[in-house]
Amino acid sequence: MSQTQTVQESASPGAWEPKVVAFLCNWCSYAGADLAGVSRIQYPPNVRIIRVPCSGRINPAFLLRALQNGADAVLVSGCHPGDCHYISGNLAARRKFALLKDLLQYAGIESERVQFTWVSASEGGRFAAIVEKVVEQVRKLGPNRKLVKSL
Amino acid sequence: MIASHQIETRLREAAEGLLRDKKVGLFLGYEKASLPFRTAPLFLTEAEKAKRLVWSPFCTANLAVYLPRLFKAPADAREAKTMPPPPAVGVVLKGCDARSVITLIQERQVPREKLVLVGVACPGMVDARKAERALGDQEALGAGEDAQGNVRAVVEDGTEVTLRREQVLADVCLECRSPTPSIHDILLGAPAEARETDAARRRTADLGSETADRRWARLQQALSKCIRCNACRQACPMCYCKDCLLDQTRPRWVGAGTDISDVTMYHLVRAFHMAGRCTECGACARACPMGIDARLLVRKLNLEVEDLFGYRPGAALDGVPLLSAFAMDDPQEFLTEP
Amino acid sequence: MARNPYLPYPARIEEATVENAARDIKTFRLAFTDPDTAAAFRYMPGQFAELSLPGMGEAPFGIASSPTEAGYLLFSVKRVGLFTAELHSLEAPASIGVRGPMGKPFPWERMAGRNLVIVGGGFAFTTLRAAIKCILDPANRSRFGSVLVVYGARTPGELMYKKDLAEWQARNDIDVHLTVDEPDATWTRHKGVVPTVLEGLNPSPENALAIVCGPPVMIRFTLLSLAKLGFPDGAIVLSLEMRMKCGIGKCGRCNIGGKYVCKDGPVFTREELKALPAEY
Amino acid sequence: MIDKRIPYTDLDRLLDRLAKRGAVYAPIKDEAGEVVLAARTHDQPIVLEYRNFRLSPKALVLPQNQTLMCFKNGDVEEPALSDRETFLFGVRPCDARAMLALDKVFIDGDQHDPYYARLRAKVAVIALACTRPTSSCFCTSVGSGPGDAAGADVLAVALDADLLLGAETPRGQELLSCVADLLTDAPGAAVKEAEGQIRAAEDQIAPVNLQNIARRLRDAYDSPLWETASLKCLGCGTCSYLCPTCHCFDITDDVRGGTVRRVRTWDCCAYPLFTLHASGHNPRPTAKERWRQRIMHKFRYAAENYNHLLCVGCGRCIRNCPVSMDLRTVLKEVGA
Repeated sequence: MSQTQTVQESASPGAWEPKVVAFLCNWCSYAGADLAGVSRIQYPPNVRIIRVPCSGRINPAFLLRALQNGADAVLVSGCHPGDCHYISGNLAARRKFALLKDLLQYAGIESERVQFTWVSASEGGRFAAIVEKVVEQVRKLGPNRKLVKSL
Repeated sequence: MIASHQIETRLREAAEGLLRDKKVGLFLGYEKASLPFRTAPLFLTEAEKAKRLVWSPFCTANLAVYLPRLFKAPADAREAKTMPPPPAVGVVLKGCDARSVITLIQERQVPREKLVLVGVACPGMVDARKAERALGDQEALGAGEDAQGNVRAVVEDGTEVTLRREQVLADVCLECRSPTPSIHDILLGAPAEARETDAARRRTADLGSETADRRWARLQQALSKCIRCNACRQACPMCYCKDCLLDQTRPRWVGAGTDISDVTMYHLVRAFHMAGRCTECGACARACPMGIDARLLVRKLNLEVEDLFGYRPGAALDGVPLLSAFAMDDPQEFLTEP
Repeated sequence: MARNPYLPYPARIEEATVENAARDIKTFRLAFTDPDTAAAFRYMPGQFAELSLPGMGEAPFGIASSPTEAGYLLFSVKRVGLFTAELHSLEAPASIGVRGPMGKPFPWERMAGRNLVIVGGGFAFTTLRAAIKCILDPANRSRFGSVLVVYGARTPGELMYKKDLAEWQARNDIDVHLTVDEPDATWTRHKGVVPTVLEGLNPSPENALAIVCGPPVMIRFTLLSLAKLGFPDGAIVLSLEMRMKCGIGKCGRCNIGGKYVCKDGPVFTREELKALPAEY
Repeated sequence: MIDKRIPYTDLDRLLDRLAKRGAVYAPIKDEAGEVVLAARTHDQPIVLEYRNFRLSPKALVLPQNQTLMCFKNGDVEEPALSDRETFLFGVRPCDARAMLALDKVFIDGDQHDPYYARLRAKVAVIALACTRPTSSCFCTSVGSGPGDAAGADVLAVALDADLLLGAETPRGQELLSCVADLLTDAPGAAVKEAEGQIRAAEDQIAPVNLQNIARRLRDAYDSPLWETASLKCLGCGTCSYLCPTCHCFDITDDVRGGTVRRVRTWDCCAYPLFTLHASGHNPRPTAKERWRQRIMHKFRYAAENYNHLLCVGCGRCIRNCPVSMDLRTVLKEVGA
């Protein structure tokens, strides 16, 4: 109904579970996540996946918007350097992400809440391990209260 | 230091010549404003009116902000046919303004061959608010400069007050590393010695070992005054996007009002779009009617840009815009590993 | 206390029909959920309302139904922007808000007893449909003189309200002329732009009033034609469109000079418009 | 009419008395040392030496974000508003007059605006006459002045020893009567001194010729002046947002989960999007039309529609314009 889906609030504060919005590139990381599923590799169900054509497609506003709408963390994953389906989308993205992470950290958003990584289509295990790590870190940090817009 | 009035005379001669000889159809400079410590941008088209041009320590505006709109591409085929070709434009540039022009040329927003750049070796400009604050309770009725470059103001009761130069120079000038335009067709004034400013630049962006929560609280405090008037964006020569993400409604990325969350989004998005592009002219901070340090986030980003990638926006015409390029060995220590 | 004018009346979409071949114009039939509202919502053709979709905002549309069609409101909406795209995705019985009626209607007192020349183009025919429906109502028809309608579109598929058009063409108390720029094989009516057809029909300006709604280009040339035919500026009625928010003359964006299209318009005579700056 | 006096030592008691009835806004220093009109707290002393506030008090009657309604699960809820009175102490006469101008738009017209009306009805203004106008002030040219009581319920003048007060409306009379025990009759000499002070302030203000301004603007609609004057306009909203009478607004929906908040926010005629149609057509496509609209709206359309200018001469737009645009220049040139 609206242009942005909101990550639903947990039923009660006691039952808080981290919500991680993951932006995965179509060609490597999404396939990697898929592989994790197909291979029945267990990983925390706290991640909501959004498939994007390429990590180079990601506008930092996507990540900020996710945080504003109640995500506790965002994870971006693309192809490993050299493997980009569009040759260099992930390399262009890497510069952006390096600066974005610094900027948000400087602003006061914990660096664990904005994470970047590379996962290839064959790395189901790596994807699961990364998600596990991110969720664990965010669980330690607690719910995100920064930038969240409440009506 | 060459006195401002000498530069002013030469500036007028230069503008008059350029307009008279039809080398330019429009000359952008500064004229006297109605309030002290300020000048107003002047769009000059007649050589005879070149005397309106002024040069003083109050020529703060970055005139590069007007260039993208003067060379705006036609909106459609019909406009392309009917729109007269833009005239060549002469423009007065300080060091910071020149960096902006370089970036605009790199980003193909303005054609170098249509510009006649009149650079002025900039001794630093006065922050009008600092000057007003320094006068305390008194309001200035007029202001000028003495031989040492200090600011002299006549206040309401008729007395003359001298404000020491360092006391009223803009922060951005105290941090400036290239006050003399690195790109110019005509250069006025004697190149000033570049200050040792790295410490100043780093100090202003340093939050030490503050916790994330403290940093966030500090940012929220600073931004809580924001009224979302868009002055910081509109004054920025790099903010030329035809459709700004901050204005988009489909989807609407940033809510319309002054909810602190939306205000913070606004400033984060704006700052990030300046990454590798901000030429540190300070126009955003100067424009803010609420006195917010609008450079707060961008200043830090610029340090990162330089530390991580060794890139200085607007330093050289042959540079490739930072985020339009990449290297296989770009730093990636920030990545999450399992 | 007066009702809060910013609060929309709750309504439901009863039916959504595609109007044109390009499928980007739909007519929505709305009914108020509260019968009291239905009784209180009194309007005349020419007026408009703000439709409201929570989360999407509001947008103004001319009311395409006539008050003689009791029990529902019609709005014909072209899909162009954010709001209209969302509206087009809705089907019965989706709920929707209606704020209005707003603005001034066509000048019904002045229209009484006169011959009417109704000129429309493209999808701006909405409030003209409302006007014609109202005029043709058995209770009203005798109050007006002859009724001449010229309605044009780019192609036959772009003409709206085909059922109504067919019905009107079958009557003898209204003279309906349809024209298209690009006819197809089956087209038997006029070919060409509206102003040319209008001039060919040569309606007399004597005791007549012209009502014109359409795209800017059509308006421009139709006004020239009407002037040629001898219609004085005071006898030409136009309806304008503007970006609006409040609809009640406060938010400051729909003004033309000192007049607000939302409350002083959207219906103006050409004479009134000539006194205003051409900022529309 | 100014006829009462209160020693400064009793001013806090007067404000305390008002605080029992409602919220008191008064001039205090913020953390940066700037005098602002803010909710009064006991630990911050009232300041009476200031020119004017950076922000006009319009946000108190026309908030920058005003929730119009919320949609939740198919229901519509209107926001609850408190009925507590709001006392604005120390507002300058120009800003008090601005409230009258806003009343013309939001209350007096054919459609009154319930959100504005509700907030406005609670507001009582205790204006403080200006003694030290700034060089950007031109209130005397728009029918106001340093001692203008229009829009004020009570007008106050600060003398060296005392504050003089006078009720200007029935509401002001009621206010003063509820603090009558703190007031004494102002001696004639003090009233004379106050009048002299106001006259002296008036003399400091440079006039702008606004004779027949509505007609002059009508005649100058197609003047090349608009193009040249607007060339340097950056298209920001500083002038509008700081203006005490600018009131144009936007209405947008904020969405979060199943909740929608329809909110009215300040908007500005200098923005290209202000009048942009969904079709892409824009009736005011360039800075020229938009800058002209701003001036016309304030000095011509408002005069025609409300018989009241939408400018009080506070000079905020002049002082704060990033490119030093000065509307006085245009007003002087137009039709001259």
